[in-house]
Amino acid sequence: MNATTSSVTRKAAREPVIFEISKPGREAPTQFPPLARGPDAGAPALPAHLRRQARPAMPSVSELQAVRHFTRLSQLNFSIDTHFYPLGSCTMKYNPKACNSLAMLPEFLNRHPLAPASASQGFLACMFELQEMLREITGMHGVSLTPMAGAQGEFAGVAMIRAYHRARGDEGRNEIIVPEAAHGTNPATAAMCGCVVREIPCDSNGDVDIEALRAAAGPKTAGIMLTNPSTLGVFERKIVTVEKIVHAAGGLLYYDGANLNAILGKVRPGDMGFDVIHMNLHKTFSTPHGGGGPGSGAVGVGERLLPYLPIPVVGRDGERYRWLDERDRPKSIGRLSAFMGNAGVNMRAYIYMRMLGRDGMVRVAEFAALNANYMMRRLTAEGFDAAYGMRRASHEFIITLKRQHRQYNISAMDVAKRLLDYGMHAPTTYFPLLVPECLLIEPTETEAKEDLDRFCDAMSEILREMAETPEMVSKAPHTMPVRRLDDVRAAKLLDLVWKPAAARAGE
Amino acid sequence: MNATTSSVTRKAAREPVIFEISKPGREAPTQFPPLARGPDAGAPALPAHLRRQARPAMPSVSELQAVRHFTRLSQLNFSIDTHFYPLGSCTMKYNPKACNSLAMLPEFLNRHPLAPASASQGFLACMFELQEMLREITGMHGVSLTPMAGAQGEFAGVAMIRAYHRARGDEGRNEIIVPEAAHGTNPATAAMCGCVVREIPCDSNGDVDIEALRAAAGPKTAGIMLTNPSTLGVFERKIVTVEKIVHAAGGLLYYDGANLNAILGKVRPGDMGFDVIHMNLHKTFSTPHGGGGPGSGAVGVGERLLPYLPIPVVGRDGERYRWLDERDRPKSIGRLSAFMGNAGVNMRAYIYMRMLGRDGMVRVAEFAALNANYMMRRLTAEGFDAAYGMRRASHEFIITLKRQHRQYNISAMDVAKRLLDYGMHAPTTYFPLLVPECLLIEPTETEAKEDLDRFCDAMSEILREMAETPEMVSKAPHTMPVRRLDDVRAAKLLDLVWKPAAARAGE
Amino acid sequence: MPFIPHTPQDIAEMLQVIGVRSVSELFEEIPAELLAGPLTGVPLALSEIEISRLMSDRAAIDGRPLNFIGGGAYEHHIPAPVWAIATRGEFYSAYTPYQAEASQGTLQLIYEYQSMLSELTGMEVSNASLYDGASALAEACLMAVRANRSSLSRRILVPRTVNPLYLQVARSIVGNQGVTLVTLDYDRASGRMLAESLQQFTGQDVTALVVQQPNFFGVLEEVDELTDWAHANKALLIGVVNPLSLALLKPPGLWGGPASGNQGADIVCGEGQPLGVPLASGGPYFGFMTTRMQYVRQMPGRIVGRTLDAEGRPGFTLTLQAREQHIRRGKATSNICTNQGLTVTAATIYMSLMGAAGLERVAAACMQRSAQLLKALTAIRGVKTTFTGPRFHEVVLSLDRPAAAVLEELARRGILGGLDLSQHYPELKSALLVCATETKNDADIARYGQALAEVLGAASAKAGAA
Amino acid sequence: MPFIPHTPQDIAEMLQVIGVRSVSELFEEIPAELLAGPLTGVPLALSEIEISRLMSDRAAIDGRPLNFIGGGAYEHHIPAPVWAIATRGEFYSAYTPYQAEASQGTLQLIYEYQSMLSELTGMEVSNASLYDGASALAEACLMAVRANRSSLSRRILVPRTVNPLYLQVARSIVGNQGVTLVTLDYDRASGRMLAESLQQFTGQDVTALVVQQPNFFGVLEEVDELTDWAHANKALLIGVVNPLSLALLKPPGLWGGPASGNQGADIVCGEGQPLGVPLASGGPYFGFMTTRMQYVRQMPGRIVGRTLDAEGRPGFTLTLQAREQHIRRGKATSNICTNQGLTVTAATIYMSLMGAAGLERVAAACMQRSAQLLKALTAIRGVKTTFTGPRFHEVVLSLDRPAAAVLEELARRGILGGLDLSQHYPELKSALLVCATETKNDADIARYGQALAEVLGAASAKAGAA
Ligand SMILES: Cc1ncc(COP(=O)(O)O)c(C=O)c1O
Ligand SMILES: Cc1ncc(COP(=O)(O)O)c(C=O)c1O
Repeated sequence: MNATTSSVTRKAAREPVIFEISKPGREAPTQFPPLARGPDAGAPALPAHLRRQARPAMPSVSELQAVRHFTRLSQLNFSIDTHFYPLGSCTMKYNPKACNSLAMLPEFLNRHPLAPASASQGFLACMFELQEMLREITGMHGVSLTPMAGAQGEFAGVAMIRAYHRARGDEGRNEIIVPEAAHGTNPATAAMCGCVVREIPCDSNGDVDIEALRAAAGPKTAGIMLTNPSTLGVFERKIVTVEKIVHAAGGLLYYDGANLNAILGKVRPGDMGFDVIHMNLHKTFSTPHGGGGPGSGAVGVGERLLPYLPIPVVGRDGERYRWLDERDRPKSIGRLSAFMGNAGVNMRAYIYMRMLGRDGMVRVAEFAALNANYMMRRLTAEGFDAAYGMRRASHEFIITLKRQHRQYNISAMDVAKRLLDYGMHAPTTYFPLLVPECLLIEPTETEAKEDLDRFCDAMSEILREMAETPEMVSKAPHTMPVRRLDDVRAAKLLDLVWKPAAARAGE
Repeated sequence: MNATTSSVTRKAAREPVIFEISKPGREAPTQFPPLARGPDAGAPALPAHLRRQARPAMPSVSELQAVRHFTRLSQLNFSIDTHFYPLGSCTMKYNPKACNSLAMLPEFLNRHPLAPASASQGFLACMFELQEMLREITGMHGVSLTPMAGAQGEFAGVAMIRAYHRARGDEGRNEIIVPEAAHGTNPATAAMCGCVVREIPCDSNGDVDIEALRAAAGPKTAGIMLTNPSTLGVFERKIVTVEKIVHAAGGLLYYDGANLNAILGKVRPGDMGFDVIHMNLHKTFSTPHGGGGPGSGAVGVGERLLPYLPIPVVGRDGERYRWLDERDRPKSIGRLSAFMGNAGVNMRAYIYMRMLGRDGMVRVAEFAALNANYMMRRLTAEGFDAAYGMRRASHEFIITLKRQHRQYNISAMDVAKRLLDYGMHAPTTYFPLLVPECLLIEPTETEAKEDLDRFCDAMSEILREMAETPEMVSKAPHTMPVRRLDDVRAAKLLDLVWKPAAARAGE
Repeated sequence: MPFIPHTPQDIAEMLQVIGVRSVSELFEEIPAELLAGPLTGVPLALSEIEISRLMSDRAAIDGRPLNFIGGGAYEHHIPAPVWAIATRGEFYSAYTPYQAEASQGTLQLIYEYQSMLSELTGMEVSNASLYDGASALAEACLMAVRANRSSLSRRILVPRTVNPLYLQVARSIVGNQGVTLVTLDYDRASGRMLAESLQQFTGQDVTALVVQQPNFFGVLEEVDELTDWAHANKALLIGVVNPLSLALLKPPGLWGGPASGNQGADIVCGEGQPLGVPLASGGPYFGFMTTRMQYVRQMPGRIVGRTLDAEGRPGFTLTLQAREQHIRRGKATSNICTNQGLTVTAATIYMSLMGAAGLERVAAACMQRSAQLLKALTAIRGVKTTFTGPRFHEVVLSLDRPAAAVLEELARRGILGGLDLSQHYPELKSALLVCATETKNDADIARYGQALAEVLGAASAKAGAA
Repeated sequence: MPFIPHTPQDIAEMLQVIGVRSVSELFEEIPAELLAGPLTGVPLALSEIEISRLMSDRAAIDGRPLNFIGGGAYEHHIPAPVWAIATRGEFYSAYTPYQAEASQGTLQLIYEYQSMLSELTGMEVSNASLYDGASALAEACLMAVRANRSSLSRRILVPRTVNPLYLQVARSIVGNQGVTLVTLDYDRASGRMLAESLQQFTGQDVTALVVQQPNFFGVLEEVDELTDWAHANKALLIGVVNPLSLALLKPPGLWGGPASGNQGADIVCGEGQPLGVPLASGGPYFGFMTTRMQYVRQMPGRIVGRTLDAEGRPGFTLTLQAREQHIRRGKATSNICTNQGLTVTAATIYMSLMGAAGLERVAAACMQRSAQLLKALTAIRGVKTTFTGPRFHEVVLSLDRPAAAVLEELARRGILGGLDLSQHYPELKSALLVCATETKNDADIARYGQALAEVLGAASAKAGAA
């Protein structure tokens, strides 16, 4: 393929911004509702000073143009349905199609959130059973499905911890202990709840530094936010000690459930002594990732926090289901969404869990662990350094490219980009922050051995490239719709909304 | 992009045959129905000599693997939803999404074809109204929706013509006159109906050669099969004369409706004197093309052929709809499908027609003609030769590359392949057969001027390439998932079903 | 304008390039006296919101009755991925893969389909689909006439146990070419075709014998004997099969007794609907056809082959096109052009998801459910099994009164109770063909049983009272 | 195994590579006493066929009532292409576009979304979404605290005409940071917020004033005056808007009287659901937020920017990430990470299909239908309009008896008749908030009218009889 062909191709492949396809007067009128005409039909006119004067410059395209544009855009994405996507901490596993099609049955799609319970028993039954299943797998006492993603679940959890201490008159507890490996949402959430974050280190084996914890825990401790297995990809072996220290100090234990996939049916956060957990249903229970969401951050609580659960939750009176709200739960931390959270996501999680069933749950953890440990071994055998190679991997593990970075000046980012050329999505890079040049690799249980092998082979090939053709790695990707993008420019010359070329020129 | 990268890319892009992903013991058990166990549950055992002994070597893949495989395969296709697709004679226009989603409402999807009419009034109402609308737009007296594609509609038409003559005791009429430009299905159909094909030429203006027609018409003439506008992309101006000659000779006129898009609401085949027409609902009324089908070849007939319509058709008794079958229509040529044809295709056509409405019909013809004539003018201005440039184009037109072929040794096939590199599907090539090195170009009414212009620009660029970088054209395509495929090898070394590599080696 | 992207300015510019003042000038070659008036018989346009409402209302009229009809179209569970993927624009809105390099998705899929169908039927090659099972049988008959060079009679034997609608369709289609379909009667006790009715043709010029397995009554034919008879009489054997049943039943490629070396059927065809295609009022389904390599050039329909590209990499393309109408015209193997690509796409995804194990489970579950239904219904007074032959997943029941009225009563209760066989077999006066697939559960079967008992009981009671 | 592709041989090979004998060894670091027993509270696995049946049955229980409830979630027609495309695997099963080069589809789409939302609201920049309208308001309040450097009070004024559920959510969220939300009463006659209740704060330190347009009663606020008041008092103006209404209503970017130069709102947020997202029991919807460029670094949530690649071609990437939790951790503008990407995808397709003209038509049709409904219902004895202010597409009606019982009666007739306002506004004892969107036709409205007349008449009759 020579230069002429590739310029032609590129032009053919590039999808214009929709405003560039747009032309005034073009429309998709089949989508317009009929409008009554005649003297009687109209609504009263809007007062002039409240009316819009100029039409907004929205796209004007035909239905085919819209369909073609967005279909073509979709093809520019990597996704589970098209690529292996071992993005650590994100549990990118197969999203069963049935979860979507059944959650989209017309009756469910058209149910108004404020429809009376009497007209909603089918829906409420699903939600009630979902609450019960989540209670069981977490070993908690109560569950609310209201939080709309992990971070909002965290917010609910920390808000409940604060409410608990306040209710006991223990107003001074405003510190949240967070291990330094924690996900960014943990400290951000603590701050959003008005707490002070106390970071503590991990020891060289990836466990919490118990001495540091002891030093941090005290009368100001509201609680600790812990991910277990931690974001280092290992199970916190000292969890019993941690639990004792924090509870003894009067704090509560918060479980960040992003990693629940690793322990489903194996060990329950409630049994480990946690007081509250949020789950990422969009991860563990495989609802759509949707290019960034939606999620569902259902929370489960132990007995102490039960009164504070965010509302609404679904209750059962005999054979009937109904919403429990502020009237039933006066101590609740309140509402977090206008209605009841991402109900459609919860529906998908419900369907998924019913298809997995009791035995399927534990298989999730087992095969997630099998895949992760297998890849960790294969990659170390290929010459990579596992950050915690002496440990069992949980459902994910960390490779550090510190050595390669020193030797070849190739960064984790370079390797991530080069993997794209091999037809695989990159693992999470540069998280957790404390491991230099790291790749956090989470294959999930739904990937076949052949795909894991293909990834390991690609990594091994890239290692060879680092020595032999380093530009191939440092300038990757070479085969995506665009070459490496200039993030610095993006942040400096902010271009956040489309403007016609003319307007741009004039800027 | 250098060699290493492109070998990597190619490997990443190639999608293995599903049997290569398959592994014994792998399955998607969520899709398996529950099976009763226990003494009572089983069906009586099958007699041993009627049982299968060895499991068929079907794929064994996980649900994710199947989803990923077929999703990736789909991305290798050009389609209306992704590309301009001016495939002449095929009317590749936008297939509205609503047609699909409404035809797939659960009640319609689950309706058994043999359900009694009393449980099918909703469905039958749609089919009855569809028959009525088709009657109206064709100017015919009756319509049957049973034929499953254009070619089967043709079969129905010729079979009715034969039945008509036979019923009149006119047994000797077994010749079907077909202009040489006709689509291959026309002579093939005539043969399938046991008729003899009499080909007649067209004159240099693309009209039927009237003298040749006069010579051919006679006491053996069963009828003539005509496409109007013809496959030459022009309206048969002498249609009134043709009609007179054929009818005077005792033959009937068959209208191949593949080109109905060109005349919708402008002129009706019934008004032109045709006795029978098949429509390609999958073309004119935009049901899915589906990678080769399904179609629907509904037939309409004038008064003379009414008794012979293929069954079943939908009738109305007062407020109730019911099937009319052999009991109501003893002279019918009979059934052509087990049930009532491609009902789901007919549903989509019905929905489409209702969304177009009365005024939308004629707009289809008008804008299809506008687009075709515009492109014809633009391409001739760019230096191409229109085969019938002195005529108005209908909804399609022909470019002949005879001159370029002589000058640069570049064939119509080469140009077709090169267009793919420009991100556009090729027009129909080498049809009609009588125009050398031809491209039959049908833009359809749903494409925007910008897309027509982009096509014309690409053609003009390719013309430049023929002179400057001829290999770019003769060796095209360069940017598809595969380079030009060896059709000769395909036909010689037949490889029609997958065999494991070992078995292949042993062959 | 619905689905038309032209702005007034576009139109003006385009007219100018063409050199006309108005769009209607483009139609000036149509004789003026032929120009049509407004299409008053077509209603005014509906918006999507209006047509959506209309179609939902129509759908609601038909509702979702509990279905026990089979008879050539079977209600099976269709995995959610099947149509989610088949309706992707790239499959749904592409056409016949004439430009191979831009159609590798469809072409590879068809190659995989051909491989699966060949494997399932035990034959060497498959085409890319025909319209439906009935027309596939007609094409198989015509193909047999071409393939069986030793036969001049154009006479094909068709047992009455073949789907009677298929027989009707085959007649409509092959009759025009002077092919005769001779029907053979069946055994009233077993429900199998009558071996004796075949004997009269022994030694005669017969072009082909058609055998349907399982037959229209759901009964299994003695396919080995029949195949051997055909071959002994230089007739081709055309097998009509339910592809799903082949997960459990002997593949036609192995029909024929071991003594004669399991020669197998010569042409196999049938209805592909059970493989992931919804009932949908009878279509689109797809007809399939497989055969021996030696007859591949006589086979109608498209065929995909694997080949190499200019760089020696494998790829897929339409092949053996010289059999087809667009090349061979009047001498083509068939007039078929557009086929059933989309339903083939669905079937290929379905078979991939199910695999051999899944197909086996579905087939077995169907047999179980039908057996369960049979048990439940024959427990009712006045309901008996009609035939003694071994069954797959359909059963003929004899009632103590005409089936039609019973079915109407059941329909009023939201149950489609089966097919009244008397329309096709006058000798089976009160016979009902019923089917329960894997989609039916215990409650469904109990519901049917109860309803039938009520209907028959009520009628009996009435009769008693009268 | 459901969704797990491992064969026994795979497992054996993998265990060997790892160097363990069984999968359970991989969990040996978990203290033995913590290991869980079987999850008896989770039912056994269902196959897809079983869960499909279960869900259809559940859906059938709820049915499809005729809905006239609005109150923050609106039933609109959703064009068929919207979800057909949004559920394509490449959108549905991708995650946050961290690897920009492999996520250009999602990234460009978000850039287009940001452009459309900015345009619709008349603001300069938009983020990529927040969870929902209510939480977006909470985030807007927190953002206002950060953005309004001149205010130290952390005091935000919120009229009672703001959606009361939004107010509850905002309280739950902002309370922990010591932000106070002060409510302001409304005018009982017009249904607008009471200008006087604002006067007491004139000259005081107010961080922001929230204005919802149209307000929860469907009434239009005097946004210009309110905006000018806020700016005159150094408060930021947070506009909460229904994005669909902006096809007809003055964009918040232009709020404020001409005298003060149409300064416009400072932060605009709201619920994106009306733009192509189904009701679906309340979610997933999406919250949107737009603001002035000067505040972009205070905005929560992701933002996509256009930039160039290594060859100088345009491309898209996440930008200004230094505001976000994964970089800034405890100092981030918000803790939000996963947002509502898929519903934003749907909304972007919806807006593209509708264009300005289509959105205008939908908005106008909603106004017409609501006016028609109002007319039909107020023709019934005992039904009156409550407020005099100009309306968009919701209306408050006063009944002559408590709304709750009337609604239950209507529900029994398959009609969801509106929202009982007394739960949020005790002073509005028998008030009903009703909404008719473009999805309602003449027959629907007549049906509601008839049912309400019956219900009220029957009750009156009963009362009369008693
Ligand atoms: C460890 C961890 N905690 C919390 C979160 C936050 O969850 P969400 O993105 O759903 O808000 C994530 C995921 O992004 C995570 O990986
Ligand atoms: C002119 C013409 N006639 C007939 C046909 C046959 O229609 P079908 O492919 O639906 O059988 C076609 C299309 O392929 C055609 O273009």
